[in-house]
Amino acid sequence: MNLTLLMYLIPSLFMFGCGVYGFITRKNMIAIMISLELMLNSVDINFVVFNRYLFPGQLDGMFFTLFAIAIAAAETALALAIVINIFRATKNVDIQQILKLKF
Amino acid sequence: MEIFSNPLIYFVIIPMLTLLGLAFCNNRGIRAIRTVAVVGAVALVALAVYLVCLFLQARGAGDTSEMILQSKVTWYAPFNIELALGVDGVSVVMILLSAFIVFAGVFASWKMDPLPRQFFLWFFLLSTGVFGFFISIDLFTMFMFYEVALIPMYLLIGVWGSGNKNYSAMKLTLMLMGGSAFLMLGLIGIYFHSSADGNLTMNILDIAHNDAIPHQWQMYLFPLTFVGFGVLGAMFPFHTWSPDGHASAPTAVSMLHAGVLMKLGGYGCFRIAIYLMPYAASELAWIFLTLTGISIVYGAFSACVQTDLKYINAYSSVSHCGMVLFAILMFNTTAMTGAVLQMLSHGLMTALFFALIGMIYGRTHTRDIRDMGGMMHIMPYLGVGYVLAGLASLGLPGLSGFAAEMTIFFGSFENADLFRRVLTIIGASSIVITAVYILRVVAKLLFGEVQDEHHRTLTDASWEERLSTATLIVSVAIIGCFPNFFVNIISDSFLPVVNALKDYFPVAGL
Amino acid sequence: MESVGNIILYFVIAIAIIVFSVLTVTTRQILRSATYLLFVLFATAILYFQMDYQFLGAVQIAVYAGGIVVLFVFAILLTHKPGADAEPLSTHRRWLGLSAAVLGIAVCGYAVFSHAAFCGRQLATVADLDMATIGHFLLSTDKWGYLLPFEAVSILLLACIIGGVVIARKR
Amino acid sequence: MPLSYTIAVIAIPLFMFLFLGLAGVKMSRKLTGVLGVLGMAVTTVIAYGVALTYFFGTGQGQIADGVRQAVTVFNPDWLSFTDTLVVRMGILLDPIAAMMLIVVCTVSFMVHLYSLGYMSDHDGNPEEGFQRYYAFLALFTFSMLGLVVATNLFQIFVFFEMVGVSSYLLIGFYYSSPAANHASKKAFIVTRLADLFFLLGIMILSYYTGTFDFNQLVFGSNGANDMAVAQSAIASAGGATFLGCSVTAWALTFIFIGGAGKSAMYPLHIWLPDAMEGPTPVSALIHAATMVVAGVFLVARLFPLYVIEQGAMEIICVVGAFTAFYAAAIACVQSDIKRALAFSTISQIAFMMTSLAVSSADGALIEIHGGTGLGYMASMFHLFTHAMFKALLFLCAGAIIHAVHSNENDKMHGLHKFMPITSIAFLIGCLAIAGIPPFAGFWSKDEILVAAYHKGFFWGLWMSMVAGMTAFYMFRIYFLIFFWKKHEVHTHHAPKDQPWTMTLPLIILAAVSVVAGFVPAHDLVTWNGHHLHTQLDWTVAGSSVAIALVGILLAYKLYFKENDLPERMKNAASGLWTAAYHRFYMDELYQFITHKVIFQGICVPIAWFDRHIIDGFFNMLANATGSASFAIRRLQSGSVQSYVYIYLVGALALAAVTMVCVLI
Repeated sequence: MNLTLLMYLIPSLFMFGCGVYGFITRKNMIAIMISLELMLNSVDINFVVFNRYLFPGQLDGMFFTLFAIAIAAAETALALAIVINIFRATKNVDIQQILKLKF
Repeated sequence: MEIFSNPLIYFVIIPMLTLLGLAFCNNRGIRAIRTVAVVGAVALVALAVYLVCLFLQARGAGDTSEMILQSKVTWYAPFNIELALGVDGVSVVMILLSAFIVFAGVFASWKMDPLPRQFFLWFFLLSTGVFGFFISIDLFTMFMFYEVALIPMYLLIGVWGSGNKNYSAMKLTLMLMGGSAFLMLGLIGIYFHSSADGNLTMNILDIAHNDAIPHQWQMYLFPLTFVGFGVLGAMFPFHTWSPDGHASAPTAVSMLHAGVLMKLGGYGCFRIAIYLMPYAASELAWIFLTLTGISIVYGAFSACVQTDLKYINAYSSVSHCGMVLFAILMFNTTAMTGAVLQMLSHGLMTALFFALIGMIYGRTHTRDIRDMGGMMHIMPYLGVGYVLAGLASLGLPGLSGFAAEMTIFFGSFENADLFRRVLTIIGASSIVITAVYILRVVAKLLFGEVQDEHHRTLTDASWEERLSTATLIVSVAIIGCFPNFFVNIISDSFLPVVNALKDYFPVAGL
Repeated sequence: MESVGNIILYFVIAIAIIVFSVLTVTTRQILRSATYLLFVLFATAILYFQMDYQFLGAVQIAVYAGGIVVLFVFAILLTHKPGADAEPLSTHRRWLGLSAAVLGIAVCGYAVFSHAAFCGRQLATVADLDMATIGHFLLSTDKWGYLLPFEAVSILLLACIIGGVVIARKR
Repeated sequence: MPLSYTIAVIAIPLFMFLFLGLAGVKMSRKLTGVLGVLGMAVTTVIAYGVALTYFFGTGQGQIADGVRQAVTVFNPDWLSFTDTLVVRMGILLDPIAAMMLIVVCTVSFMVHLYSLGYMSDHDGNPEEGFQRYYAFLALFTFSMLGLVVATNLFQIFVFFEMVGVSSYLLIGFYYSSPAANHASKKAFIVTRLADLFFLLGIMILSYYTGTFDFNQLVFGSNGANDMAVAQSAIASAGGATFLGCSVTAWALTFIFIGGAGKSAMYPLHIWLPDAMEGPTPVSALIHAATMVVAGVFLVARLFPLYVIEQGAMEIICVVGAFTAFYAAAIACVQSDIKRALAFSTISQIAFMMTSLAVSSADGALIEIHGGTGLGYMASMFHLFTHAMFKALLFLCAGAIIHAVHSNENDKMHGLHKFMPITSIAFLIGCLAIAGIPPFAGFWSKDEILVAAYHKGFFWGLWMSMVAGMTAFYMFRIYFLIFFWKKHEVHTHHAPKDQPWTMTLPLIILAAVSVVAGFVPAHDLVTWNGHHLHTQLDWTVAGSSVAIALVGILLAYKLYFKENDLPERMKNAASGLWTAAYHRFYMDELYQFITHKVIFQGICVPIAWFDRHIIDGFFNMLANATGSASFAIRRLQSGSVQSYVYIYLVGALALAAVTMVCVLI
């Protein structure tokens, strides 16, 4: 039995599915962001896996993942700052109850 | 740059300098604002008069070129967009008209409140657009200036207006923008057919000389352009922005709008729609003649039952501007000359009307003629002005309306076909209806007993109001007494158009 | 032919990833959710190690597991009373999420399996990827050089720092 | 005096208008009045000089064989329609223009003078608006003079409008009064309607003949009306027809309608009685002597054309004859002195019109007819005499009204004792209009009747009957005002003869009315400038005098002393009397047409249509856009999760589609 490309894609696929499910179902903004992280992570895995298996001599996928992690970190930091700010203003992190900007 | 030696460009530069000057004023220094505005307006009048002299001199010296003072600067070479300048007799008198109305408008908004600086800023931006439109002969530049003239309207009405101003401003802007949309389609279409050999151009004269727009395309493009301009010219059934817009607009804006902006429509119809697409013009003239014929009578009848002074004048504008487009579609020099005279006349007298209405409204705070009466006792100067404006409107010889209308009717009657003649007779019948509604207003508003005792304490016109109205009255009288001076300037400008039409349309006497 | 240890390791990690992912999005206690996320991230790092990308794995642990999850925990503690449960999900929403997830897995899974030849590739051995190479690539402007994205990301990070300060600042 | 001085005749009133209009408010009222009168006096002197030079001077206006020619003094371009069709504003003198100069200036001067007294209260203080009044009078005088010296049809039209406006302003002089207000509006609009037809007529005529100019339409090379020229002008229409009639006939009929509006011919007469709301001197000037004869003047100007287009001429004849009778019938029952005089004016103008129309009987060219334009001469002569005696009558009426402060004759009665001068002047006027020799009216009216008998016995008889009615109603008025019963003094002022400014014009005009009949009109104002041989037709003259005397006697019987005969007659024919008193309900008919049909039936629906259908359509567009936006706004829920879901489903669907495509 060999560890083929396919075998790495499967966990990543499930991770992504879970991320989608979480993103759509959760009400808590932080939970939504956690789901987001899951999706990002699964994508990272795919990049790395494709890079490693299909183009072993090159490092594009790896660097892409590297940058993606950096950006994800930045984005999370900022998003959490916003969430905390919203919480400060509304004492609430439930995304369905923050309707001030609707319409 | 070479273009700065062309006096025409200063018609755009002066209002822009005025804008700049106003930018350095602030709202507490009303005196400075007034000074800047007056200096700008006076400079424009002086320049316009100088332009008339230049034109007469050029024509007197035997310069028979279609446009004088031509020069151009390329803006965007890939599409051949140029800042191309040039004027003929029609543009010259329109510029003169605009300058006088801007002048009168500045004095009519002397006590503008609130935000005088911003008001004059938009006011002069609008003037920039108007002058730019009249001096340019490039489709793109014209369209650009056209839009520059339209957009400030929204703010001027929306901020400084009265009554249901938000609705009116929105309606006016949307309807005129709708017209612009048609217009832009038309202009783009013209551009892409502007030349047979692929050297596409935006220059009106070149397009006209190339005469390359295929006939079946003309049939689409002509209605687009004509309706596009016709909306601004208050052509039935696209006139409904006019009553509401005028009713809500502040005095000077009504003046400028009815006095000049609506003329852009007529001017554009003639300069772009008919000149560039003579085939479609003569094929489709009957549709638009019918519409404008309806405009004339319909506007007049509608005016008969209105009770708001501004509505009456707005509908009367529909009638008079209908006459402009009507005459343009008659396709002969006489009628077209009449159309331009009518534009001049209507511009001045409607500006006068709106100025007077604004002044009366500023005192009585009502525009409903049922609430007023006997104003002649209380404010004789404004009363006399109103009567004069009314008489000009109903076509009293010696004032401008008469010469214009007569030229139109006689020109229209030159056409030998029954359809045009019947329309002419219908159009001519409007002189009676006009008399009815004008006299009705004069009788209700100025004569009779004073309706409201509070009105007895009101004052007559102040000096700047007198100056503003006197300018217009004198202009109206000058056109009325010496129409031939203007006819001589105007009439030659129509030869190219009439010649272009000659292949398709049997013109009597040619 | 892989070593058995490798294969066992793979299965453990794959199962861990799947199980903890599911737990992350299904648990009703938000702090637990963050913890499960941490496990998933660790597992992912191990995957990277397994593929000989040690640097990447290290970054994954340092930034993700070490940085982001800590941020999450802070945020959660700032906004939640400890031990408070989230409200139960509405059935409607759950079905919505489930359908999207299943649909996504189905479509992508089909895509993956339909390219079996492609996916049957085996791991090729490559030269060790040392730090010097990575550093060289990151700061080079040659082919395969990543200086521009590197700088772009650094500016982005700067912007994020400023943004974070501005947003979080008390007015 | 050189004929070019006519320019001064036109220019002085114009200057006076501008001067008094602009600077008048700054001056004292008295001063403006005096200046106005002085200006008019100078104008009158010059006008007399010019006219007399034209008629009797040598070398100017006459060519060798004694034909009076039309002299164009001055004719600059005013407005060019095309290269050939150019409107000019100029001065043309021919017999009728010269005569009209005299008429207009005389009456205008009298009225200017008279108004000094009339427009003041009993202490001689001028009333409010005095300056305005004199400015308007000057404007009117200018316009009327401009009209009579017009060199072309369009100039006449221009000044038609101008006199219309002057008339509007002067009728509405007391603008606070609703009645004056209404009357001025009515006068303007009715005449404007007629002017529309005039305009159409000019358009048609100028299109086919290619000119407005009288020199090319009617005047021959010898400068007098020439049938050959008229013939060629008509011929230039090339026989074009419309609805079976030649276009020139249409044009001339339309032009006549224009004239009929100004001259108050039935059915366009309705404005004139109402116009009596204006100050009485204004009525004397505008609505009796000058402006209202503009229509007659217009037809006389184009006389050769009308002679050729007999159809148009027949219409004039019928309209004129009917109006003469109709107005006379109404005048018999009016109780308001000025209205009665107004209807008398209508009737007399109709006489002039008819006279012009019968002038070319037999349907042939004018030379073929034995009379050779007798009617034309008679009409112009009557215009002249009528202007004098009707102005006199109106000014007398003004004096009476000024004295008793009422227009109704039941407030007057028995004034002979109080106002002897006025009474005698009025009597002279009545005798003149009734056609009793040797007063002015006899001579002119007699010639009209002769011309009518030439056309046919019926026409002669008809006009004779109207002449008899004229005598009756004028003396009815006279007796009712000055006799009937003793005057009851209501106010603390007993009525008396008015100050000299008012009395002097009465005396002058009365004197003129006595002698004007002896003016050798047949020598001066003939249609072709030649001397016209006329002699008194004793049968016609005798019978008309007899009829007039019968009318006077009847009036004497009925109205000299208070009795109940008029009342009984009124009751006997009450239906007829009421109808006549209400002017046969023409005003009500117009009221119905304008208010119910045009205003309620056209204007109001159009305004509604505009607001609700057209504007409604555009508002509907806007509202539809708005509603559509609101409807699709739900998609913009603001919920990130929904967006993600939709996005994901969309992306997956796209992916699925792509894959399916690849597989296929």
